[in-house]
Amino acid sequence: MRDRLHPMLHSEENPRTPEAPPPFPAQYLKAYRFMLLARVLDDKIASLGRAGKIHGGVFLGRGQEALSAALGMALRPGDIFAPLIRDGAGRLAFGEPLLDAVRTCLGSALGPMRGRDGNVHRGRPKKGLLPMISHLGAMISVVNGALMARRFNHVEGVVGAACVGDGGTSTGAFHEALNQAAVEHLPLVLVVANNQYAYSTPTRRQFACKDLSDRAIGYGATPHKADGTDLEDCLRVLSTAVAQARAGGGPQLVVASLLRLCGHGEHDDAHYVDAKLKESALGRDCLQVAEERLLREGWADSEALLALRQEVTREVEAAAATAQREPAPDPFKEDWCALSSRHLREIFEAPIPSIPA
Amino acid sequence: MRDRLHPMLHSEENPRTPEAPPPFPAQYLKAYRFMLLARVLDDKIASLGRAGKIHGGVFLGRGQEALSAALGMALRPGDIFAPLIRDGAGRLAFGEPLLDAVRTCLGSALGPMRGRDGNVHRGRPKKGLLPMISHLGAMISVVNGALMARRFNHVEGVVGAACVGDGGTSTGAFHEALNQAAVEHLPLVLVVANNQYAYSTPTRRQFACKDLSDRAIGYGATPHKADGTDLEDCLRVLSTAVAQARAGGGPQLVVASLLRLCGHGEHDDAHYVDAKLKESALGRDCLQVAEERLLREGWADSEALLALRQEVTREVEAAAATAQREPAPDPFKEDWCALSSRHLREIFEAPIPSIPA
Amino acid sequence: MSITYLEAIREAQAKALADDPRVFIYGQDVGEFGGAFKATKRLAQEFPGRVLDAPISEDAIVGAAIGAAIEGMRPIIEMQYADFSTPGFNQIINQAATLFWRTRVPCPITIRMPSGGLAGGGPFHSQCLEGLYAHYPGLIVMTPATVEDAYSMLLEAVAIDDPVIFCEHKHLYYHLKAPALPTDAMPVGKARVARAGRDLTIVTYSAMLHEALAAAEEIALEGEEIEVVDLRSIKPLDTDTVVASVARTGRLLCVGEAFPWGGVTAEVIARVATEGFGLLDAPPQRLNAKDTPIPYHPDLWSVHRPNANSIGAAARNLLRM
Amino acid sequence: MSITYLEAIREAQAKALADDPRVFIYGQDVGEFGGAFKATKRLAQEFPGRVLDAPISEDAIVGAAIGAAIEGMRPIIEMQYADFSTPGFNQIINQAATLFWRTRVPCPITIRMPSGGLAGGGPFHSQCLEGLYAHYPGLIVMTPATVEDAYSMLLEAVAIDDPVIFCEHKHLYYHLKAPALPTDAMPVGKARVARAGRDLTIVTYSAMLHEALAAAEEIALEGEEIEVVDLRSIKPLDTDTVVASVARTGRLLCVGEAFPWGGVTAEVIARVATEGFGLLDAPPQRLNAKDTPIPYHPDLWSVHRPNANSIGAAARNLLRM
Ligand SMILES: Cc1ncc(C[n+]2csc(CCOP(=O)(O)OP(=O)(O)O)c2C)c(N)n1
Ligand SMILES: Cc1ncc(C[n+]2csc(CCOP(=O)(O)OP(=O)(O)O)c2C)c(N)n1
Ligand SMILES: [Mg+2]
Ligand SMILES: [Mg+2]
Repeated sequence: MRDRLHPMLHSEENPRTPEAPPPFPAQYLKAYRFMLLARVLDDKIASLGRAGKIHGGVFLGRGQEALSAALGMALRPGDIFAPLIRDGAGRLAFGEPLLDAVRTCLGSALGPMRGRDGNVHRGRPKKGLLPMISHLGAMISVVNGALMARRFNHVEGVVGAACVGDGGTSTGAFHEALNQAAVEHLPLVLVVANNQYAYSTPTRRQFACKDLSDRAIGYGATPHKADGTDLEDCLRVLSTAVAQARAGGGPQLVVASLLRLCGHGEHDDAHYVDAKLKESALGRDCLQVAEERLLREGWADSEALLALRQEVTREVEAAAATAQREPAPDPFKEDWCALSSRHLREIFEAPIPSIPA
Repeated sequence: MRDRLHPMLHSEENPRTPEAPPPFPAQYLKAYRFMLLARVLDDKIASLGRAGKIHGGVFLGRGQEALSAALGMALRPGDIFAPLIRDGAGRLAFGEPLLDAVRTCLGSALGPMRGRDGNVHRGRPKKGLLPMISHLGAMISVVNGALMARRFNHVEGVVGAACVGDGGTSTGAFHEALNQAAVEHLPLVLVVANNQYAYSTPTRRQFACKDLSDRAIGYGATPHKADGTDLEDCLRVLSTAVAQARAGGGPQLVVASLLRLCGHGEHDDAHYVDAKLKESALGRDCLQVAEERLLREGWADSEALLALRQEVTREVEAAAATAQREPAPDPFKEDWCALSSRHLREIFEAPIPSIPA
Repeated sequence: MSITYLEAIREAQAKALADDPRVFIYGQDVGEFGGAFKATKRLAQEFPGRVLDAPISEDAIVGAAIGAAIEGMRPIIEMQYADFSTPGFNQIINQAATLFWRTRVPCPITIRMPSGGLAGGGPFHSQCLEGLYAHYPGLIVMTPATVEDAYSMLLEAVAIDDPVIFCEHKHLYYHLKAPALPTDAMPVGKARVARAGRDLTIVTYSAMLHEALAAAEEIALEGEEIEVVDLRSIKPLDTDTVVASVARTGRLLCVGEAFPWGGVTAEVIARVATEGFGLLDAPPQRLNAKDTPIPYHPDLWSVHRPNANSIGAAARNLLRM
Repeated sequence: MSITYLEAIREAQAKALADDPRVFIYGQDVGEFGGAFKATKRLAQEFPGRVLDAPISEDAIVGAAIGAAIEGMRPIIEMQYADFSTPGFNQIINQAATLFWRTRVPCPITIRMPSGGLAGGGPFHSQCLEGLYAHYPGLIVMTPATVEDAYSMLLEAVAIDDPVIFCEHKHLYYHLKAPALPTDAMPVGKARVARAGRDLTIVTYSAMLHEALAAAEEIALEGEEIEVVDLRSIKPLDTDTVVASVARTGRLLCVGEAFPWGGVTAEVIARVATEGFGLLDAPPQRLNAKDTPIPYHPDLWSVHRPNANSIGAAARNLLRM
């Protein structure tokens, strides 16, 4: 099967050293694989959701894989990454184990969140992968702080990336954090996925500037625009933005245009999405666009793509099967203590033992 | 005395109808009078402060009178105005009674805040003059809401102005509100007094863009720059910005450059202010610049200016004398109820009457 | 025909819009989409121009509501989840809550907060913030537990001249039904004896009312009668009704879904201890959620907050004291 | 030589910076200027690059502290006034407070909050937010009332692996002096009996401790001995010491400077009523500020919050019960 992929793809060792960037087709194929993996994972999560195996919301990244994968690939181990709700592909590219996603969705006791938090709220802070809280915009300044810490510790060449949606740009947190990054001249790459909707709200009810990248100048950040439906453009723009941040260029604001190809969550049929947008270039499926490109350029043939899909599907199925066999957290063994300083915890047993009157 | 002022100044009736704008010298002189009144008032408040008659902080607008007066004059009765800490001149120009300032500083029971709130925290909401809360940036969206209400009620041709400092632009509230105004296409004039410091913090620790007016494009607002030391420029820019908002041009972002010619409050000797800035054109005293202009153009002679100062001083002294004679609020007659719906209040008397065991 | 708690909230808003031209609705996705929970379903269509989608700007949303209220409007704000009111917290407690006291100009805004836990909600979609807001002078905090109250109290919230924090419980949205909308209502500020009893008083509100009632029914089989008081609004808090109930039963258990430090249950116990000390035959008890963030997994979540079982256990324990 | 409460706070920060390279300070005007109250005076000069002026962005300030803490730093944040922590509220309660529980990664940040009233402070420069933060799981809330505690507890706050809300009282900054910095300290989590007595227990903290002590001295002249307990930290709250004191005196008055609904005094009374019910010879009482925003004029302000007079009156009243 491997033979049918472009030979460049076979050389896997450290393909992202800036000194010798890997040949483009290899990078493209590699990114494509992360996109595909994320898509197949999303499909699996959606089907687990429909089967009633996931508690709470189910949120997918369909249509945003090119942007997200390109970002994840531009980052290195040691960087900081605060992905958002639709960044499955970027997480995988950054190195998040596939199992983390399934385990967190299922609430497995063995997942990184141990059933305490769920679905997209996962991460491994000590690996630079920050677990989002739900409040939009709130992760950006946390990335800033991590970068400030690196600077205090004289760690250089590090980049921090944070993701946000078009809707998230309206939060005060977004503004304060981007301004803070600019004042501190931090190597922050702030990636806005303008997927045309915040839940049901179209961009015209969210902002009134011509393009969100016009915000950059007001902060002293460098603007970048990307076509989020085109993996090549995403790879180019994200690697440039990340490289500029890494080289000391200060905060970079990347705005990618695309369309959310699913509901806000799986409970949402997205009936409100404008049909014209769906038919426009924005409505293209980045995965399909990438596939067509691979075939057109001869970087892979359809058999190879099918094989790749099968391989990826096996990985996802294996992860899902593993996670489904895993225990749920046991409330009676749970350590109900929000503090790391255990000696300072307060014990609120119910009912509180009493001295009878 | 009046003879020595330019004759234009004598026609006082409704000089701000847009159909027939008053001749420039009259407008200039009128603005100058507000500036002078504000300055003399500030001096009086500072001296009351030094005499220990003012509780809490004493905040002055020295150096910001041209900008503030120009804004106040561009507004009309029926407009909404949310001045900030250094907007004494604009308040007066908008029609705030002189007594309101002194009464609020002294905590007079007869002032608009009845001793409940103090110093710059005053206003008359039902006259469109919003009383600031301390949290910077928080008034802007309140102006938006008032403008939305006008729109609901089909009141047209109304403008809302909000003021903020260079420091206040870093708040999330600033961002959310400016964006909101743009989305709603509200006639908001947002005036940033970039006086180079936020308390002791210089602008380089506050923002990293070239000019704060560069923020406008990112919101779809119209940018305006003003030289805050030059009354003529302020009058021109503010009247343009207000007129554009009034004509349906959506939010206007005015950024004026100037230097705070006092401490953050009277407790602050402002030793940290860069000497170079003080000597630069930014460090000019707008009141003096205006005076020189008046004399140079022959719009007033020095005797007239002296007489004007005396007149203004009498006004201020009279107001201060009145307010000082007024009663302080009586805590035992105070209506300790935060609710307008009196029947829903909770009574927390101390100690709470008890049924003995 | 029957009507759910959620429909009652929708109907109250429809009526408020129909009856009073000063009312408008502002919040994320409340317009054409009808809101994340469909509490404003079809209202944008029925009342064109009066149900507005807001950007993700809770601070500016509340700020604008205050400005509109100053100008005489009566805005209803929908927070998408109570948890997301925190970025608007400053405007609520410092601007809305202080306006009348500072200026004599009332601030008639209603802030609807979809509150409380659902299985799988997790730390950021399950919170109960009523105690937080009740701490602040100048706010009224309503916590309706029934379909009828959801309807009548929301109408009263809009009519009241002060800012109202309207904590509607997400679990009740679909689970709670009534035969019809109420035609009359108890006034805000009055608690209701939801179940009469003689042996112990449970004071509670919102979703926990139903857990408490279930516990009471079970214990009734054991021969002991629990009185259940539904606070309805936690500020103002109807101490009289609570104390009168404790006078009848001599025993008090106070139950809330919020975090255990402070909040409603501490306030109720402090009042009863202070004002009804001599009436208590046993120490008053309280039951709250655990002192950790709210867990995602249903197995964890169902022990994190009180429920009929744990309320029953606490009540039995107290009955034996 | 003597040292003020404010100087103790400054010295604790100097020591923390000197002893631990992971410590840095971030806040508005904390750098060269030394802070609005001079709590960081000369620290920027003495510790170059480690005391940073922040923009007026409380949300981002706290967020950055959290990010730095994840990376192993131990930031100290200065809010210019406790009142201005509200725009940073979301990061504090939802991000800092939940981090360890969600991820096992601790969040060792200290947030200094200049709290409480001064004459002329008004509604937005006088607030006490300790009860607000204590409600949230995952936070530790310290409320030092003495110079010694200001020093040792701030050092402990920085050393603790969890987020600490450090409520330092502005009135005590200059008014409170001690002969020297302490050499040893009580651990956080332990309350102190600040004055022994047998007739009534006053439980309080922060600036109100001194008002309570003054009231106690006056009442001592009348022959009755009041025990005064200084909580020191309100979360954790040392119920044992409080209950032990009530066991001695049989009477409890709880005093706080915050708003009356909920908060510390309700929590303390609820605990004593629950855990020490049989020890009370009279209903427990509480005294808080009034249920309005904090007034500007000193004549209003001085009746708005409790003081030695009103505490004395409440105590005498309770002694007669
Ligand atoms: C501060 C805040 N307010 C409201 C929400 C509720 N909410 C969750 S996702 C969402 C829409 C987000 O839209 P966008 O930022 O464009 O991201 P997308 O879902 O399109 O990827 C909203 C309103 C939230 N999470 N945080
Ligand atoms: C949200 C918030 N944080 C902190 C403060 C404390 N504070 C009051 S004035 C001020 C500086 C304001 O600077 P700027 O906005 O430039 O206005 P200026 O004083 O220069 O007119 C600060 C930090 C505040 N009022 N609000
Ligand atoms: Mg979007
Ligand atoms: Mg400034």
